[in-house]
Amino acid sequence: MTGEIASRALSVEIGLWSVAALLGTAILPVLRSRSPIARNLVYGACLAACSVALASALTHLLGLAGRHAALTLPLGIPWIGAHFRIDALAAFFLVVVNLGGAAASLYGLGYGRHEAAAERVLPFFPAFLAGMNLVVLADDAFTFLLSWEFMSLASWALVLAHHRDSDNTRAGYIYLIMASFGTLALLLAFGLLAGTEGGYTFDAIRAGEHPTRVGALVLGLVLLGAGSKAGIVPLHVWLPLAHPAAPSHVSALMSGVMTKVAVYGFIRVVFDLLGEPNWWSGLVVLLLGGVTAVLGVLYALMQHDLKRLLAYHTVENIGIIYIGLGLALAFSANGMQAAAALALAAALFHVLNHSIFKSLLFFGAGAVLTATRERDMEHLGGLIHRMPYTSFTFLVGCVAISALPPLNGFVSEWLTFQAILQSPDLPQWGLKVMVPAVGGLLALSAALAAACFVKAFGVTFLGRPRSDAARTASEVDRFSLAAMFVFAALCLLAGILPGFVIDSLAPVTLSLLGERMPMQSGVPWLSIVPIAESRSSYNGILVFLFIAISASLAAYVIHRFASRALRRAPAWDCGFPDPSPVTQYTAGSFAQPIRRVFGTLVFQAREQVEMPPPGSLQPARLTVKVRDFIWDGIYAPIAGLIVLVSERLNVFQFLTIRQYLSLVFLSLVILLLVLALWL
Amino acid sequence: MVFAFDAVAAVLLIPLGAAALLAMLPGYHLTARLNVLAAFLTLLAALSLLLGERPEPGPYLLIDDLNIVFIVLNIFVGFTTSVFSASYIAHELEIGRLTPTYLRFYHAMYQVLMFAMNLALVANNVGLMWVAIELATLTTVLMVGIYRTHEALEAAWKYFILGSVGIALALFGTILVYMAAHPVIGEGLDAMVWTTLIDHVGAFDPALLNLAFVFLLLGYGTKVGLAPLHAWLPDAHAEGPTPISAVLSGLLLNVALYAVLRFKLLLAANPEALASGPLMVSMGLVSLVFASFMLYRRRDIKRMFAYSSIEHMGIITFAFGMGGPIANFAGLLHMVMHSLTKSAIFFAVGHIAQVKGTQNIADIRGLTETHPWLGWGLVFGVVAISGLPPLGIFMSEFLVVTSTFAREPLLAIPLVFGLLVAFGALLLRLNGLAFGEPCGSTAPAEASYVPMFVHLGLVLAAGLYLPPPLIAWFQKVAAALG
Amino acid sequence: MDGLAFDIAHMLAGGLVLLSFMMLYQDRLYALLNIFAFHALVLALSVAWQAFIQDAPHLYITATIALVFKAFVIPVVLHRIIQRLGIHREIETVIGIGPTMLAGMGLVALSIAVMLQVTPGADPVAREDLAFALSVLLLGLLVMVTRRNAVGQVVGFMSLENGLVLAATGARGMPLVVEISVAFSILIAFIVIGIFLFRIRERFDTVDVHALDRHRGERQ
Amino acid sequence: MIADIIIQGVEMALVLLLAPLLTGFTRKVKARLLRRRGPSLIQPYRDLLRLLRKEVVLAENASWLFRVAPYLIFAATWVAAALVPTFGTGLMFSWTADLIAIIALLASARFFLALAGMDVGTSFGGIGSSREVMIASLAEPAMLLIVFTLALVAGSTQLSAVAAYMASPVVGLRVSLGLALVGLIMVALAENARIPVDNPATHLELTMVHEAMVLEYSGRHLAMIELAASIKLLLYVSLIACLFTPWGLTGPGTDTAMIALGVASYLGKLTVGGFLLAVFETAIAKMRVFRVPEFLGAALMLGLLAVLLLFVSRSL
Repeated sequence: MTGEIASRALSVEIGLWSVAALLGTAILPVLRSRSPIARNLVYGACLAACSVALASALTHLLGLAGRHAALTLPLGIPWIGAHFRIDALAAFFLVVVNLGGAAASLYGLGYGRHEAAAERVLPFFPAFLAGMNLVVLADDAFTFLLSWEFMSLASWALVLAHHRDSDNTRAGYIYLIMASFGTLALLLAFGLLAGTEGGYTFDAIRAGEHPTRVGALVLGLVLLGAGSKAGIVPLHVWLPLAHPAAPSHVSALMSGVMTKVAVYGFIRVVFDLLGEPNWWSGLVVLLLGGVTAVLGVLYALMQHDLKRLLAYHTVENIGIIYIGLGLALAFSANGMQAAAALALAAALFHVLNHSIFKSLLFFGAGAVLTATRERDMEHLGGLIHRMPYTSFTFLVGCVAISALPPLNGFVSEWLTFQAILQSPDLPQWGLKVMVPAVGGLLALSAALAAACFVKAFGVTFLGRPRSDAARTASEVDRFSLAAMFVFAALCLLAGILPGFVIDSLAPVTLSLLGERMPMQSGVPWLSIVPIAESRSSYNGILVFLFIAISASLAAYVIHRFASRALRRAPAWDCGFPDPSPVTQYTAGSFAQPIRRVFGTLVFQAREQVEMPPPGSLQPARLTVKVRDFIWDGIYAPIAGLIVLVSERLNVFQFLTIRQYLSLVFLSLVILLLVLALWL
Repeated sequence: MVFAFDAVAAVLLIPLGAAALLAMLPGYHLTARLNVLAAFLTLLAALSLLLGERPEPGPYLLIDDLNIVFIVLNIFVGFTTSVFSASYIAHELEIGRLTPTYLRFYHAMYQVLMFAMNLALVANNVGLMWVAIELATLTTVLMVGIYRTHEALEAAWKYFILGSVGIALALFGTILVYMAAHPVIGEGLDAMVWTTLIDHVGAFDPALLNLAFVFLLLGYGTKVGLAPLHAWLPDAHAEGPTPISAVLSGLLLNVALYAVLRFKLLLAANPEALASGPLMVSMGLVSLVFASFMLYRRRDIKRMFAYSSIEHMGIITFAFGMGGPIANFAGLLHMVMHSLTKSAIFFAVGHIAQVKGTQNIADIRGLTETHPWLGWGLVFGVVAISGLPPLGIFMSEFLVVTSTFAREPLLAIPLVFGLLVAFGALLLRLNGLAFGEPCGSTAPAEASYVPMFVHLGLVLAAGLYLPPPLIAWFQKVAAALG
Repeated sequence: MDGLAFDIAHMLAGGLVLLSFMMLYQDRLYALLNIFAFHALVLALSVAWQAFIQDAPHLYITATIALVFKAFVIPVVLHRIIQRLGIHREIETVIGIGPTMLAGMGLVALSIAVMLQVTPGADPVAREDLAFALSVLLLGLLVMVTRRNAVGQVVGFMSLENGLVLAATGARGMPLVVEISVAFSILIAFIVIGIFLFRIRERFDTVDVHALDRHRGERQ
Repeated sequence: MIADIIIQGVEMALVLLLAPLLTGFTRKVKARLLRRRGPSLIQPYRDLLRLLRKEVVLAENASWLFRVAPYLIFAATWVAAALVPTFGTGLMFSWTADLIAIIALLASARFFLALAGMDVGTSFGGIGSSREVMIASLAEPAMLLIVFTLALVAGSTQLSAVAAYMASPVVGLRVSLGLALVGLIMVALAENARIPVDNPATHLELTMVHEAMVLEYSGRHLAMIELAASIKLLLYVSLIACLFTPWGLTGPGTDTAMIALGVASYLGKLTVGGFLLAVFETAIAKMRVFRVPEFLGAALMLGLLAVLLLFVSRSL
C-alpha cells in the first residue's frame, strides 16, 4: 500500500519536475538566444521533458487506472496552497499535451533554423508547454486559472514573435483580449462554485452542493470561458487570426493541443466538479457543437491561406468534440451511463485524433512555408514533385481529418454516430428530435471537410506550380520530416487498432460517469463493438488489409498478365492543353460551387464579373465579397460602443477647474442628501 | 523597546534632517547620493521597526499592524524611487529642464514629502494625521509645478485648488469626529487620540459619525483620486517629474486611503452608525469603470498610467468596501502590489520618455526592438498591472472577483466589465508602444534598471508565493478591518 | 447667562450665514472682498465670544488671527492684485443671482436637516453652531463654484475656511492642535495662492481660470 | 468456417463479375427505349479487356498519386460492395464494417478520385473535382440521414441485421421508410453520376462531372476506374434491393438450395433495378449543375423528414 501511495505521488512529481525543467529552459535562452546551441538546447530539453512526462502519464493512464495521485505545494493562495492531482482524465490529457509537445519540439529542432526572431520564440516555447501541463495538473481554482492564463500569455508572446507585421499585432491583441475575457468568465464560475467561504480546492467544490440555478450559471460561464479558448462559434474569432500568426510548430501546439486543454477545462468543470447535469445543458452544448462544426468548416472553405484554413478546421473539430460532450451530458442526465460513456469516449478519442492530425497538418503547412515562404494556396501547386515526403504525410493528415477509413478520424466520428443512434431511448422530446438533426449537421460537416481538404491538398501539392517559389521548392530537413512521419504513423495506428485506445479511455469514463464502454481487447479479429455485436461493429485493421490486398492484387494481376507499358505525353485536356499554369483550377474557383450553395446563405457571398467591352484588351475580373456575419454582427458593434462611450466620457478630461469643483460640490451635496433622507 | 521607539523617531527625523541638509547643499552628485542615503537609512529604521518589538502607543505616535504595512511599503518604494530619481534627474539636468536651484528644492521637497507621509502613517492623533497629509499634499503641489511650463503650472494649480478643498472637507470631518467624541471621552487631547477613540466609539453619536465619515471620505477621497474627485490626478502625474508621479501613484494615494480606512474602522466599531461599505463600494465601482473608459483616448503615456492608478484605487476601495476576510486581504495585497507595479511602470516610462524625447504614445513604437530592457520591462509591468498571472495583482483580483461574485453577483458584473475594458485599452496601447516597426531615436538609454526589476521581481514572487509571516500579518489586519 | 451666551453665539453664527448669502449676491470683485472682510470680522467676534464663554483664552489667538489676516491683510492684498490686473470691472458670476440664492437656501436647509438628526444629547450650542458652520462651509463652496475668477474662488475658499473655524471653535475644548492647523493651512493657502497668482500673472497676464484651460495637456 | 469463407469469396467474385453486366444491361435497355439496337450485353467486358491491354499514356506532370489512385478507388469500392448482402445475409465479414463504414469507404474512393482529377493540373479535371465534391457534400449527409432512419427502425447499423429485420414481418409499412427509399434512390442517382445529375455517356461537355475527372486517364487505369464505377452502381442497386426488397435473401447457413434461390432472386432484382434505371434515365432530361444542389437538398430534407416522422410514428 505504501509503495503504491509512493508510486501515486510519483507520477505527479514527475509531471511537476518536467514542468520545472521546462520553466528552467524558458529562462535559459533569454541572454544568448541567437546561437544555434541555445536553439538545440531548448528544443532538445523540451523534447526530453515532454517525453518523460508523456511516459509517466501513459503509465498512469494504463497502469493505475481510476486511482489518482495528489500533491500540495505551499504556493499560490497562502491558506490553500497549490494543489496538484493526476486522475485518469488528467492523465489522458497529459498524454495529449505532451505527445503534441514532444512532436512540436522535435519539429522545432529543424524548423527553428529558419526562425528569424529566435529570441522571441525560444524563451516562450517551453513556458507555453509548461503552462499547458500545469493547467491539466492543477487541482484548485487558483492554480488552474493561473496556469490557464499563463498559457495564454506565453502563447500570446509567441503569436507576437513576428510583431513587425501589423496583422500579427492585431491578432495578438484580439487573442489576448478574448483569452482574458474567457479567464474572467471562468473566474466568475469558480467564484460561484467556491461559495462565500472561498473553498477553492477542487475537492471542496466537488463536496459542495450546487443548486440548479448555480449549475446553469456555471455552465454558461464555462461555455464562455473554456469555449472562447477552444473556439466555439461565436467566440472563435481570435483563433484563425492567432494560430496562423505564430511560428508553425507553435501553431500546431495552439491548434492541436491548447484547444484540447480548453476542452479539458470544460470536462473538468462540467463533468467532474458540477455534479449531476440536467438534460437541457446537454441540449445546449449539443447545438453549439453542431453549429460550430458546420460554420467552422464553411469558414474554412472560404479560406485560401493554408494555415488559416487549418485553423478554421480546428473550430470545426472542436464542434465535433462538443457534440460528443453534449451527447454524454444528455445521456448521463437521463441515467443512460453506458451511452454516456460511449459518447464521452468518442469525444475524447476525437480529442486525441485531432491533436495528432491537426499538428501533423500544421507541420506540413510549416514545411511548405519554409520551402516556399508562401501561405497563400493560390501561389502554390505541384509540390508533390518537389517535396514528396511532406506531401505524403500531409495527404495522410488530410485523409484522417476528412474522417475517411481506415484512418483514425473516421473511428471517432463513427463512434459519435453510434452514440447519436442511441437517441431514441432519451425521454425528452427536444433531445429525441434534436440529436439526429445534429447528427445530420455532423455528417454535413464531415462531407464538407472532405471537400475542403481535396481543395487544400489538390491546390497546394497537386497540379502545376503557380509561382517560382513553388517551382523551386525543396524538401525540408530530417527533424521536421521525422515529426511528421511519427504522427502519420500514429494516425494509421489509431485508425486500425482503435480498440486499444478505447480501452485506455475506459478509466476516464469510469471515473467521470461510473461506466465504461465494453471491453474491446476481447473482441475477435481486433474489431470494435461500441454496444453489441448485433448493433454495430467496425474493424479498422481488416478494412485496411482488404483494401491493401485487393489493390495490390489488382495491380499485380494487371501488371503481370495485362500490359505494363507506359508512355509520358503532354496532358490531353480534351485536346486543348494550355501550357500556362494559371489555367488551372485555383482554390477560389474550386470552392466556387460550394460558395454558391452555402456561402450565399451564410456569408452573403456576392460575385460580380466585370467583363471588358469586346475588343478591349484588359482582362475580365471576378470579385467575390464574403461578409463575416459574426464579426460584423457581434464584435464590431461592441467595439463601436466602447469607442463611443470613451469619446463621450473624454470631455471629463477637459473641464475647467470650476467645473471640477462643481463635481466635488455635487457629490458632497448628494451624499449629504443621502444622509438627510435615508438615515 | 527604547530601540524601537528610536526607530519611530528615526523614521520621522531622518527625512526631516535630510531635507534641511539638502536644502542647503549645492551640486547634483552630492545631493543625489545624499538623497539615496537618507532614504536608505530610513528604510533601515523601518525594517528595525518591523522586526523589533513595537512601542506603546503614545498620544501622538502609534505603530500597529495596520500601519506597519503601509510604513514599510512607503519607505521601501521611497528608497527605490530615490535611486531611480538619481539617474532620471541627471538626464533632466543635462537637457536643462531643471536648474540647480530647482534641483536643490526638488531634493529637499522629496525628503519633506517622505517625512509628511511617514508622519501621517505613524500618527495616533486624527488631527496630526490630517496635518501630515495636508503637508504631503502641499509638497507634491510644489513639485508638480516644478517645471514651470504652462501645463505644469496649470496642473499644479488645479491640484492645489482641489486639494485645499479636500483639506477643508477632511478637517471638517475631523472636527465632527472630535465633537462626537468629546461628550463621551471629555474635552482635550484624548478626544483625538486614535486608540482612545476606537475604545469608546461604541458610545458616540452615530449621526455625527456618519456626517463625519461623509466629509472624511470626500476629503481624503480627493487625495485617493476617486472619481469624480480625481480631476487633479492625471495632470499632476503627467506634468510633474516622473519620480514624483511614481511616488504619487505608489504612495500618496495609499496614505490617503489609509486615512479613510482608519475612519472606516471607527464606523465599523459603532453599531448604530451607517455601514461605510456601500459608499466605498459605489465610489470604487464608479472610479473603476470611469477610469477604464478614460484610458482609451489617452495620448500622453504618463497620463494614461495615471488613469490606470485611478482604476486600481477604485478596485482597492471596492475591495475594502466589500469587507470580509477574503476581500480585505485582497484589498491589502492589491494595494501593495499596485504600489510596486505602478512605480515600476513609471520608472520604465520615465526612461522611455527621456530616450524618445516625447510622452506622446503615438510617437513611441517597437520598444522591444530598440530598447529591449525598457520595452520588455514595460510589457512586464503592463501585464502585471492588468492582473495577468503569474503576478501578484492576479491573486488579489482573483480573490476580489470570486468572493464578490459568490456574495453579490450583481456587483461583480460591473467589476469584471471594468477590468476587461481597462485591459483592452492598456493592451491596445502596449501593442503600439512595445511592438511593431520601431520609430524614434534608438540611442541607448543610460537608465538604472535595478529599481524597476526589483519591483517587478517582488511582484512576480508575490504572485507565486507569499511568506507565512506576511500572510499572518495581512490576515490579522484583514480581520481587524472587519 | 447661559441663555444669553447661547443667543449671542447664535446671533453671530447666523450673521455669518447671512454674510455668506450676501457674498453669493455680489457680482463685483471689490464688493465681494468687502463683504468677505466683514465676514472675517464677524467670525473673529464669534470666536472671541466662544473664548469668553468657554473661558478658553487660547481661542483669543485664533480670533486675532482671523481678525488680522482675514479681515485686513488678505482683502488688502487682493485689492492690490485686482488693481494691478485691472479686472475690477468684470462681472464674473457663472449663473444668475436668483438661482444662486435659491441654491444657497437649499444648502442651508440641507445642513439643518442633516444636523437635526444629531441627538440633542450633544450640547445644543455645539449642535446649532455646527448647523451654521456647515451651511457657511457649503455656501463658501457654492461661491467657489459660481465664480469664474481666481480671486473670486480664493475668496470663496476662505469663507469656507471661516466655516471651519466656526465649527472648530464651537467644539468645546478642542485642543490647540486644531487651531494651529487651521491657521497653518490658511497661511500656506494664502502663501501658495499668492505664489500662483504671481506666476499666473507673469505668464498669462490674467487670473481668469479659462486662460489656464487653454494650456491643458492633450488638448490638440 | 471454410464454407463461410467460400461464400464470402463467391460473393466478392460475383460482385466483380456481375457489375459490368449490369452496366451493359442498362445501356442496352436505354438503347432499346431509344429505338436503337445498342451494343451487346457483354460490350463492357470487351471494353475493359481492351483497356487493360492498352498502354497507359501518362501526362508529363502526373504524380505517383495519379497512378496509385485507380487501384485504391477500385479496391475501396470493391471492398464496400463485398460487404453488402447480395444473395445472402450470412456474410462472414459483414461485421467488418457497418453501413456507415461502407458509405465512408465510398467517400474515400471519391476523395482519391477528386484528387486524381486535380493532379495533372488541367482545367477540366478541376471542374470535375470541384463539382464532384460539391455534390458529395450534399449527398453524403442525405445518405447518412437515410441510414439513421433505417438504423433507428432496425436498431442496428449492421447491414445484415437491418436486412434481416426488414425481412421480418414486424416492420410493416412506414411513411418514413417510404421517404427514405425515395431519398436513397435520389442519392444513388447522384452518386453514380446518372441522369439527371450527370451524364455517363457524354464527353466534351462543360456540364459533365465524373467524366471530367477521369479525362486524363487511359489504359489500365481507366479500366480500373470504369470497373469501380460499375461496381458502385451494382452496390447501390443491391443495397436498395436488400434493404427494401429483402425477400429471398438467404439467411446464415449453407443450404445450397437456399443459396440457389437467393442468387436467382438477386439476379431478378438486379434486372428489375437496371430496367427501372434505364427507363427513368430515358424518361427525364439532365439538369443544370446548379440545379443539382436543390435536387440533393430535397433528398436531404427527405432524409431528415424520415427521421423525424420516425419518432412521430414511434410514439403512436
